[in-house]
Amino acid sequence: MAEYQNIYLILSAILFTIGCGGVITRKNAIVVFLSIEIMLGAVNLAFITFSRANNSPEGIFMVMCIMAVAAAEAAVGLAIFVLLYRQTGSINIDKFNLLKW
Amino acid sequence: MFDYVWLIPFLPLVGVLVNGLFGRRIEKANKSIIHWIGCGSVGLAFLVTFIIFIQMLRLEPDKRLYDYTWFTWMESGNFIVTVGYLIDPISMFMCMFVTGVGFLIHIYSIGYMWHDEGTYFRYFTYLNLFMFCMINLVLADNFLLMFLGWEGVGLCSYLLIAFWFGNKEFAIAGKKAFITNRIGDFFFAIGMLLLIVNLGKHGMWSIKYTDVFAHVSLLSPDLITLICILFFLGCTAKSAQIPLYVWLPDAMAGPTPVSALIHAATMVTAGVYFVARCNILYTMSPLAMQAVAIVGALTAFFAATIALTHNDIKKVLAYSTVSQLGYMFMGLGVGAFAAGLFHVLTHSFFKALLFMCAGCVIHGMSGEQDMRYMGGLRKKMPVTFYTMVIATLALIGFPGFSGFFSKDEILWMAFSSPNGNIMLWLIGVLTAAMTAFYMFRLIFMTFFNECRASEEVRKHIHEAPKSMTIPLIILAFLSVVGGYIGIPKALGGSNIVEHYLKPVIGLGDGKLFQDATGTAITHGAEAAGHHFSHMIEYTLMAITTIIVFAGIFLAYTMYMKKRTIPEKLAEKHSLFYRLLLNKWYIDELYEWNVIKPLHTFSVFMWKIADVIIIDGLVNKTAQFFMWCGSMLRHIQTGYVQRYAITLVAGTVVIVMYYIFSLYI
Amino acid sequence: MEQALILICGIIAIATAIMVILSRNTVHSAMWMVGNCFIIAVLFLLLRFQFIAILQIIVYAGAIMMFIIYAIMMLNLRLSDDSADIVKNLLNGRYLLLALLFIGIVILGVGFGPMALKGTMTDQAMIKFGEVELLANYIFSEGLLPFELVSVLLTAAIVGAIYLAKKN
Amino acid sequence: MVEYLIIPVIKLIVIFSVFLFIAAYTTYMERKVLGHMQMRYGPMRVGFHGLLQPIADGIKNLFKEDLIPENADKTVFVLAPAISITAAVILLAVIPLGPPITIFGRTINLYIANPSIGILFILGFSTLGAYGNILGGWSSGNKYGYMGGLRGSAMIISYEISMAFAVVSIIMITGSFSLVDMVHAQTGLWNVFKQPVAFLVFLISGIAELNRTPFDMPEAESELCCGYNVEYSSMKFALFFLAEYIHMVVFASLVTTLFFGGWHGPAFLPGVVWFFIKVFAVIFLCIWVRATFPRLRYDKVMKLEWKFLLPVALLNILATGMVMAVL
Repeated sequence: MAEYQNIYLILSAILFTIGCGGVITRKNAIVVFLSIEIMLGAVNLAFITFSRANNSPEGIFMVMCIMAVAAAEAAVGLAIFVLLYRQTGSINIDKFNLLKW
Repeated sequence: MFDYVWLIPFLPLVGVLVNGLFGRRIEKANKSIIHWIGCGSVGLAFLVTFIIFIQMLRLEPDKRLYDYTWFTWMESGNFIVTVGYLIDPISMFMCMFVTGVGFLIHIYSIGYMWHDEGTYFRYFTYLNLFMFCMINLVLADNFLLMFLGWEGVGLCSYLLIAFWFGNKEFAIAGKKAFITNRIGDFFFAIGMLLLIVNLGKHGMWSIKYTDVFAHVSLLSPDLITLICILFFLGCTAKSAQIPLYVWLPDAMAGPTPVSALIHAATMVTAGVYFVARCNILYTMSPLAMQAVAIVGALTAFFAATIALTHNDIKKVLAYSTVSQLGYMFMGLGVGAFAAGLFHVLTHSFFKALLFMCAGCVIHGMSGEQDMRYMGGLRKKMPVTFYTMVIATLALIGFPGFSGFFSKDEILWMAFSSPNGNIMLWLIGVLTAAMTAFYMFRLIFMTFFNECRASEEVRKHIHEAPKSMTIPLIILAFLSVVGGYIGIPKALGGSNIVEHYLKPVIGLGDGKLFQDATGTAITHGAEAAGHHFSHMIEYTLMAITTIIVFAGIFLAYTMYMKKRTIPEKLAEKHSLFYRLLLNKWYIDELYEWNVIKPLHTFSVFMWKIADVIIIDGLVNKTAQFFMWCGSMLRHIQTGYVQRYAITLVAGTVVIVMYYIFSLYI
Repeated sequence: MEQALILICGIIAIATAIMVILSRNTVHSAMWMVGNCFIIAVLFLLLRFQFIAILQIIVYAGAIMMFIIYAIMMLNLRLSDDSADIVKNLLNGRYLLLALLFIGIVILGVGFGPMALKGTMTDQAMIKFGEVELLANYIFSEGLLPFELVSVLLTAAIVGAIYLAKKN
Repeated sequence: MVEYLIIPVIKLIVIFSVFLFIAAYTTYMERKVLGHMQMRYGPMRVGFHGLLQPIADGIKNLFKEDLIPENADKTVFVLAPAISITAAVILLAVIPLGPPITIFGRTINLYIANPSIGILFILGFSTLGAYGNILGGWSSGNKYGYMGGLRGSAMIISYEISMAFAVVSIIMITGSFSLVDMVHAQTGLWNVFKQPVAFLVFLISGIAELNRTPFDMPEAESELCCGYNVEYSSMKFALFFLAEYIHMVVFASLVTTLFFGGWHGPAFLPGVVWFFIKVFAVIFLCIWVRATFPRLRYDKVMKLEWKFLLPVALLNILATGMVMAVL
């Protein structure tokens, strides 16, 4: 298993970067959210790979926690999006700048 | 053996907690539970004290010392302060009458405060808190715990004087008492710190009495004098001596039982107690002893003169208290520690009684305190009248009453001890004469002749309720009998008090504290008998008695026979009269010399130093950062993705750093 | 064989991920994302973690993505606001630079960095771990506190979501 | 090679065709049973008592014109039925049909796979069927379809929870996620007697998952004129239809496996036969329910789940745990 770990890790890095790019460039809040999910998936992949390569169970446990966090994030995040949409009629994140100076 | 001694302070504390935390509800439910808790806790404390006292008396005189450590209070390196209680003759002596008289006054308060709606629990909480602090002060086995009690009683004094804080004058009186006490406490704290530091230099990191007194020879005589003087300055505030006595007469603003408890019987004797407790320190410093004696004598005389002209019944008693405290300090100053403490005891009985009687009178007169509007109360308030006469006789030192023995002892010591001299005695005797005069003036104006009160007040005059009169009778009994434990040798007595206190007083035989090896002065009580014969003592006693009688007679003529004399005298010597009536203008003196400059200085500090310099500095700093913020806020664009980019860039930098540190 | 599988899956994963951020239609994005989740699950399977793989499908594909599609439909979103210049934005110089830097760094760190940590378990035990029993033992012994905390987090999230979505 | 490739492929083909056949004939069975329950005959014309009706329907659908609405999102529109049928068929992989049998000296297990996470596999993929509904409804660009998709997905997400919780109590008393282990664990006493509450919860939420009558929110002919598949025709419609019935058969198998002891039964019949008898009994139950109950109002459906089934399932887990701790 250890011989493939670098493929997994590099794949994880690439996926993470793609997710990152999505977060940075897309204006649609839901796509940004999806990009974050891609990043989380990449992180999960890295964790699992490390767990396998190092023969230690912490990575798996971490992945479970991340999934729980992702679920919580989805619930709250989507509620917020729905609310924002009701308020502004759009989910373009550049329009949510009430907290700027 | 005395391991349950912690109960004594603890019981009033329980009272404080229960009444203080739940009092409002309890009072709504059932008012009498409040005083059952309040009085019960103190009564139990008295009971415990009594048991310990009896147990201690059954020990050999040179074994009557027990130091009980409850728990460690604070620890800083080698310096450890414990909460511990010291049982020895002097602390038990004080504790006995503190709890005893305190208990009686608690009971008396039930009747006096019953009609106060909504503040009843507050009153008893404060009283119990006071008992807790006072017991701590008396029983503490180290300076710091004693100082806790010392500050605590100051606080309670403030709370109780300003008890009816709705009245602005009363609130001001409370503040005055508090601030004056603070000034004294400041000196006291400095003295204590000096003591700690200088003992610490010699590796003695303890401020327990036993340790301090055993190692007092490590300190240089000058330092001891300085510490003693500083301590004494603290005592002048607490025990109302010149120059810090000014708060005590104003303290009469509080409820009368408070005046009785705090400002006559217990708290004000704290200074006397402390000087007596530190007698080993004081005997090593003749200069400090001189100072104590002179200040005490001056205060005694000075306060008595003011009392001559005052018309407020409580003020008169207040000045009388100041005067009697002066006596005590005079006794201590000449080395008669036992006599001083003896006078504390007897004084606590009759002065508490006097105040309580005055309270009954005020109670009966519907709050009237001016003696000019009283008179003829003898028939209407018989119990009050008789007990008050007994107390007065005790106070002026009428032969056979308690005050006679204690006062006489002090006067004799002032004359005969090596530290005393004829001048001190003379002042004492003059004061005694004045005491007799103004006390009988009070009696005559209050109880004799026709009633000068208004019609409405006159109708309501009545004897006080049982809960008030019973303590009066008990105290009256004690005022008479209390003196017989200290009959001097010259009159065929054995002076039990002196024997009892001997193990802890001074450098005589059988002392409980390790003595200093230093060259202390000879103890007054020991030396007295050697130099003078009983003949002189009898003579002096006779002179005192005669002068006291003269004082009574003068009062009788002026206020019973020819009641026009006082007015004529006042007119004739109007300057002198006004001087006395205005308390020698001492308050005004302080006002002009201390308060005004201080106030001006404060205003200067406020307007210039604080507002312009310090505030200006702070505001300019704030403005600078506001300017920085207004520059930096442009970073806050409101675009989430800008923030995300920054975050990613930061992460890249950090990860880069670690990667390169991995390879390089 | 296995390497080929991994590579194929990896390429599909990357492709689906790119499609997620390139799609102009939000629903298409979400569907690509579902595909991505499946591929990640397959990768987990290739790593012999059955349980995590099915968890990935249940949680991501079954729950989270369902939520998201549901939300998209409720808001009736079709084309994104920025659909015209997605590619232009993505190919913006600074983003590309950042992305390249990122990948480079990770490859540097991962590809040649030493594997410092070594767990105590054998390969066989780890395969077992990919199933359920050992993992359950781990969760309910050493991982109990974080596990319970996660449950608290989820409860809080549900309450928060309900409160937010409630119409006043 | 034989072990790892040929036998699985044969099993795959056999099981797939058997279930497809059963699903097709379930439609016939439904029509017949409903008909008789409503005092009529049902299909009678094609073949003996209409036995060839499903085949005729299939042929008809195959030759109908394939309509794609102009408003539709075409990719998704085509994809949706595929998703639906895939999610349904994939579930067949883990259902154990009977005890191992011996053919030509080889022991053959009557299932395609027995992963250690079998029940989770079913729970996970059965939800995916909802994608078909929701995407199909949305992509057709029709408001009824849209409404049906939304309602259906919300309901399926909700009932998934209580269904999972009902399964959790079975997992607790079995101590395994594997369906085969679950069947083995019921050798003595069926789970339906050990876990009656879980059975009821599972049954109710399962029927809801199937979008069958008391809960047929996404279709609701009278309200939404067939809901999510209103714009579908010909083979795409047939795929949806088929997926639904495969789901139903799988659900029946699942109920059999989890609660009715799988292939266990008196020895005079082979295990596979027992299994299918039970499956048809459960299917009959579903049809019976459809014939009996009217459709619930949408908010009542949700109320039933969140305020009744979910708490009951949770309490059941609690009670199971307590009993297990005591025993």
